Amino acid sequence: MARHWSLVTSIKTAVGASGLLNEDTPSSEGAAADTFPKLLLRNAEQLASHPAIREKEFGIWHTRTWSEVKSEVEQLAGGLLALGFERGDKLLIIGDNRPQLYWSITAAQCLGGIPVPTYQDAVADEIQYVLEHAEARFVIAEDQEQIDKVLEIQEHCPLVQHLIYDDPRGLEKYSTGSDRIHAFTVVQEKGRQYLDKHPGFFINSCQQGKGVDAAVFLYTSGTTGRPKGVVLSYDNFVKTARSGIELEHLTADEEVLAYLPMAWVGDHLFSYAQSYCAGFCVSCPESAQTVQQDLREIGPTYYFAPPRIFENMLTTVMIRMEDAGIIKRQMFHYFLAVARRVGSDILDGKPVSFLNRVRYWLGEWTIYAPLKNTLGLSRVRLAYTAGEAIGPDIFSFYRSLGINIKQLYGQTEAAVFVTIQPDGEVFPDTVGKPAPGVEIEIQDNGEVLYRSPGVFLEYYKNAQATRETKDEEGWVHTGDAGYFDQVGHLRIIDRAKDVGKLTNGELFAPKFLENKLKFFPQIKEAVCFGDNRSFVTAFVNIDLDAVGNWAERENIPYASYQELAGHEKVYSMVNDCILQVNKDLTADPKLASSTIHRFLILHKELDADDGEMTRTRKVRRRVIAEKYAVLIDALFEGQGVCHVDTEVTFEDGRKGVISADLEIREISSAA
Amino acid sequence: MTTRTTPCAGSEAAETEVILDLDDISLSFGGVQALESISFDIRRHEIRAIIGPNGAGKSSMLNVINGFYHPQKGTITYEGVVVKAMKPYHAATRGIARTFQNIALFKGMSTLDNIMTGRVNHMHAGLLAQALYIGKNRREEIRNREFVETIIDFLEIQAIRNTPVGRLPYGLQKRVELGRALAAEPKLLLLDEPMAGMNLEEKQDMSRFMLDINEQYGTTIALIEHDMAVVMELSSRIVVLDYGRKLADGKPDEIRHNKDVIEAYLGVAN
Amino acid sequence: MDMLYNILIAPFLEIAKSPSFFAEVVIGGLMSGVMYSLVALGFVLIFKASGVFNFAQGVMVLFAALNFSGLLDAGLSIWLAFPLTVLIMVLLAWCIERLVLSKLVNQQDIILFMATIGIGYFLQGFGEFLWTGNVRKLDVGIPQDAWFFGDIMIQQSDVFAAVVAGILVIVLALFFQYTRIGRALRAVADDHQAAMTVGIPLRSIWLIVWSVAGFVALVAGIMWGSRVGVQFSLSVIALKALPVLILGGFTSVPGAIIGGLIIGVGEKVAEIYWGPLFGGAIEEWFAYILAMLFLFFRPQGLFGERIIERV
Amino acid sequence: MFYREAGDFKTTYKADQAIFPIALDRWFVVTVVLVFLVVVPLLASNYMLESILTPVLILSIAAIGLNILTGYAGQLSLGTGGFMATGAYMAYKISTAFPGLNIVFVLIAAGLCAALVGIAFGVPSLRIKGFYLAVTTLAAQFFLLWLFTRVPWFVNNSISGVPTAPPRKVFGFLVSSADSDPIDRYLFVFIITVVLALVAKNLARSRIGRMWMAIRDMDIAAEIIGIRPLTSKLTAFAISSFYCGIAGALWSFAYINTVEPTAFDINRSFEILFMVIIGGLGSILGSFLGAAFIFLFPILLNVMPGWFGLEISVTLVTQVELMVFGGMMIFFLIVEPHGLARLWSIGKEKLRLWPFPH
Repeated sequence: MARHWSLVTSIKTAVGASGLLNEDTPSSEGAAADTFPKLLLRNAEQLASHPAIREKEFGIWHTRTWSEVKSEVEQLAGGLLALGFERGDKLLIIGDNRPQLYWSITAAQCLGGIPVPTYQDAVADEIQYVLEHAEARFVIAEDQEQIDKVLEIQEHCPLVQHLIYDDPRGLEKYSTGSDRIHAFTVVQEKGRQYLDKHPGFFINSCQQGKGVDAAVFLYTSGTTGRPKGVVLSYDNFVKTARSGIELEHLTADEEVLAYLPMAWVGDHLFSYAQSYCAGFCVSCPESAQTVQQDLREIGPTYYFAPPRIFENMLTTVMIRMEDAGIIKRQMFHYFLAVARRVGSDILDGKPVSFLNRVRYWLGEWTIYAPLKNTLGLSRVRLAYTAGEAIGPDIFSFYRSLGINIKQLYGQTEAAVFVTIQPDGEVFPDTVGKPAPGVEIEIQDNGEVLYRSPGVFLEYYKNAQATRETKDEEGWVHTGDAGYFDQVGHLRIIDRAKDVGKLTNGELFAPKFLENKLKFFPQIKEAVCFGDNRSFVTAFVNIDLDAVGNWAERENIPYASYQELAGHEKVYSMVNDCILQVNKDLTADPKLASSTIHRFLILHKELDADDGEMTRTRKVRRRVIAEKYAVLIDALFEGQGVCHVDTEVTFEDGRKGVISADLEIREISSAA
Repeated sequence: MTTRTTPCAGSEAAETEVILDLDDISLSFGGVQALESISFDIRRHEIRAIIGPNGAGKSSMLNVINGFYHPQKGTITYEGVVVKAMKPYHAATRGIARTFQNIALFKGMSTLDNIMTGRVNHMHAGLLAQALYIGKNRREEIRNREFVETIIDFLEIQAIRNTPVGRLPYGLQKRVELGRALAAEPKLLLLDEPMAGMNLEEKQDMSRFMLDINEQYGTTIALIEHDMAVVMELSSRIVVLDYGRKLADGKPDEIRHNKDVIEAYLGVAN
Repeated sequence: MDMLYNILIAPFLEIAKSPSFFAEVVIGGLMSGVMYSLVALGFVLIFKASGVFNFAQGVMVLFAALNFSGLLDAGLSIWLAFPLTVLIMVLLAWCIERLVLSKLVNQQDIILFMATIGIGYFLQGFGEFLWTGNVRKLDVGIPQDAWFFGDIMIQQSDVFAAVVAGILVIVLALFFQYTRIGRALRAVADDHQAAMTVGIPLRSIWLIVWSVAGFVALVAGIMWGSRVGVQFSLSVIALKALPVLILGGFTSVPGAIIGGLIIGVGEKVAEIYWGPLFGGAIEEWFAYILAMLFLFFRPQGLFGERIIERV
Repeated sequence: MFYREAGDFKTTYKADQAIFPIALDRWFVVTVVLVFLVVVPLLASNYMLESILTPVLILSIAAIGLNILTGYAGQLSLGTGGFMATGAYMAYKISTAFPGLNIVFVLIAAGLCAALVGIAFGVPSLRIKGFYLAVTTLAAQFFLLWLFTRVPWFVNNSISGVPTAPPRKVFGFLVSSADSDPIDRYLFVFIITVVLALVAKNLARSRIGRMWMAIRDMDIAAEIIGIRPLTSKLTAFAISSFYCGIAGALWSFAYINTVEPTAFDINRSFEILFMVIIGGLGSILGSFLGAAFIFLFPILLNVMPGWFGLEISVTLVTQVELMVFGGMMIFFLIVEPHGLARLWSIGKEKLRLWPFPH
């Protein structure tokens, strides 16, 4: 079928392009290109006119080829040298995905320095910690907003000597008459002059780098305590990138949209490392608000997104379809059902009856193709999702449309790949087989350990944490509990340290329960409690869009999130969801005893600004346990209603207190 | 907008040069006396606020400046030249642009077209070139499109580039209108209550835009605004009108403590 | 040079030569002026009350005349046919209000204007469909012979028409000025929404207005029909009503009458004296050129309100 | 449903500002033009070519002209017939005065004459607004008609007063007069229509187009941002009359082969106004849709009873035609004031958003 045919051709083209990949091609630099600076020189030579990076600005897409990128990086590196950048110096990078910031990463590496990308929505004191910890002397920031953050904490970071900004908007006054704040273009101009005086310096500076050198610091937004600086070498990223390219037959003609935070290991691998290795072009969206439009314009072939984005996309699709005309809606749901039945099988090349193939073909022409086209996913050949468990029906929805979405399990400490679902063996609730070159062991307490070329060097200036995570033979403790199922796929059930025991000794995996609850569109977030307790209870956060839309159609008036969350009908709706989860749990012997007995709906959304979640929306259990202790006890004592006052930070930083009386509901099949 | 030489705002000499001087202006509609012998000036690169209770004649004053109303008495000198009965489009070609109290956007066009219309006086392709859309006209359309895109980028309205303006929320329509006024590369920008009906966040954005316009492009701004906090913080000098007469004129803190002004606003404390 | 002489001086010489012929031409002009006024009156009524520029007024005249003469031919007496036709016109007004106007409440003027053109086409077809399109003589006992003052001949029917028109104008002027409905009509004309908010039943107001306009159209139809017979040319006079409104001003009833007379007389005089110079039949465009010139100097016409533009 | 826009990104302003930025639209238009250029002349019968397609194309030119004036510039005009008459008569005069002159130049010259007349009657639009303008354009309509019928100079003192259009060749193909081959005439008119439509589209999307639309939407604001009402309104009148002039000339030369005033009377003005309204104000496509709809509808009305086998007298047909015309007009103004073009663009928008409703 169509699926096989494209697979075959992609192998042929991959072989052609992979000439770039295998180490032993007699490339001009003699030894294989094992660092990004060397890869840059190779690409600038062998893919000179091939697009390397693209950005939408002023309404159209500006493309730069690999040779142009080389000259941009060269000038920037020269400029940094002129400002006194030495080998081993750290360069903090903060801002949205922009070509200038990706070039800063390479420029620092060309000079033997280490780039430190940071989250653009991090608040000032988070940046201050990273600046002090990494002892960075240079900072490249995107615009006035980021520069102001750094200036705000300037007196705490005496080490910072030079601040470079890209978008000049409102910054003229800052840089005139100050030798510490410079415009990107001015630095590049200095670079040109510097390199004229030192010809050949840039090329041999690039040559000096070796595979084992430290390539980048990535600060993990750890769920507990201060973020740790993961040091990753060139080998970590280049080898992992190349194994991913070979496994998935990526070519230089892939199209990738770089819209995830640059400080996140996923973006660093897919939008930077693999782009340098395979030579494909990375596109930066115009602004945060236009990502959806830009996704549709670019039509990426290689797409990566955390489950939350796939989830939001599905919810918006369903909500928008609710308002469609009856005929269109019925047609939509009919063909969706067809896809749900046979879509994944067709994608995996399994046998399907002729009648279903015709129906699916009809569906493809009328619903699936236009839907993928409107979402911008119609050219996607490979889509990864990772970071947390994805809802089974969300996962199968995309596969049934013919989008080759696959789960992978990875960590910053592993330069992403630990396990990947190979083509043809894709299941909704597993994370796949060990990636090429990765060995995996399961300890007796269920914790997963792995060893691979991608394993990080160390946690910067934190030898003790490094020893705890990585032992002498190179085995890394993931901190996640899981087991291999009969098909040889790894299944992650929870964080190792969160896996608790119920009083009756049974396993209690809170994350596993919470993910099952979150797969319902109405539930945005859930937190389960049961460690050394006799039964399980849960907090629930409703999804304002989905429930709000449902309330509108049921014409239930509500003025605020809090009022909607406390509504009687909403409680019974969540109750039905929990009933269904409990039904699935009883089916699996290992988890039968952790069915949920009591729950309450929180009066406010759990938010990263209140410290209740990490930047990538992972629940911070210890913080919640302390903050809502009153509520947790009320849940277990079975009080009818419980009053609570919680401190909240508003968008513009002001603090306030919200108080509410939350109803505690007993799960009963009759409700 | 890199295309324009941006005179640095700091130097004192440029500060004092007067761009517009209104001397003894009187305006009446039939019997109604809208303005009565008002004189004040606006210096280059300053943010000149015109405040006063409703019906004080603020909007009429703006309409006099941009030639929509012709005063019965008094002289207007713009950039050193005394201006006789100036037609509105003369004012536009000489670098005076304005926004309106209740938005005057072209409903039948998208955001981009509305702002491109502001470029009308900067495009000179002949009719034939436009008919065949070749050579001069194509180059000119692209050059001006690039300029307009810098404005769209400046006002952060990339996401609504192609939406018809009729469908935009109030705050965004105000921004598009400001974009259209900027497209004419004005020397003097008249803003008629740019922040009316805006929430706190939108007001912060609009003030940021106004400051950037004034600093980055050196555009002199004449501002009518009721929000005293904004006026006091942004403006270099303020003129206060009341019932068509000039009540006071000076720096923000002078005005803040001026007895007549307080009376006019809060009523006489007898 | 002699062209100028013929235009400016020659006519006055001829008038001096035969004043009675000139008087007769003037009176003839007045009579056709009355016709224009009656049609223009219908325009003003509807424009004053609903801001709609009713292009179908001319066709309504034809439609009313057709119905009336049709009923007469069907053997009904005048006293029965007249009220019946009035009823038909009220019914027509109700349909127009229900089917068209209520659906186009706050559309721009240009849309409403074009809707009336649509109504005009429809009525034309419908009228002929009901009573077949052939020309019909209309005789309602209006004396046809003429009086003679000295050697000036005046058609009695024209005088009768003038009298009827005068009565109509007075009645309508009083109606607008002093009655409660009249005041409501003027309010609606200013602003539909504002009137509605004050509680004026917009729909019924329009019903009344269109019915009265229908009645005026009937009267005009009878007058016009009895002179030249009921035929298609009646609806063309609607176009002539436009210049009348320009001169008289769109919103004043007296204006419509005086405007009508000026155009009527002006056309006839120009035709007689200047016609031959330009090859005759200048009657067709004279009214429009006159109105255009007038628009240059006084866009709001003789009696209309001054149009002030605010920013 | 058919649109596949993912991956179609623009790297130059030229591509972004193209008339049809979306690939599918480009292909659709190209195929339509090719079909009418090649397939239709081969397959269509002479009757279809001669008395349906050619007049519809000519009326589309006039409709585009009126659309420029009323749709884009917002100036109401009831004088389209008069301007077409100017084009027809001047074309006749020029072609008889300079027999050697190629027909294309005759058309352009006739168009320019009509443009001059248009400007003359456009001057009042500076002071007069809204539907008062109907009066000045009505003045133009009646005055011009009167002029051409009353002054024999325009018809070279021909006795009948209704001269026949002289035969003219283009690249050896006879394109005017009765005995010319319908296919050549159709192709000649088709090419002119396509060129003029392209020119109109270019004007509408460049500076002058934006000035027109600004004057239409809010003329006070337009004046204040520097648009001179004089130049924009008069150019609108000039170009609109240029189009009507060419349409009038083609009507006489390539369709009815005679130059007679009744072809350009007040009903013609109303007819073209209908086309623009029902077709869609401010849209070139709307002009084509309107022209086809208004021209074909009566023909359909006459033919349709035949299908159902019932014979209707001609007078009844005209009456029904009038009634249905008036009814359609009102229906469209209520349902979709922006006409067929808006229905077309809504349909297209729905297809682009398919399966989503918004």
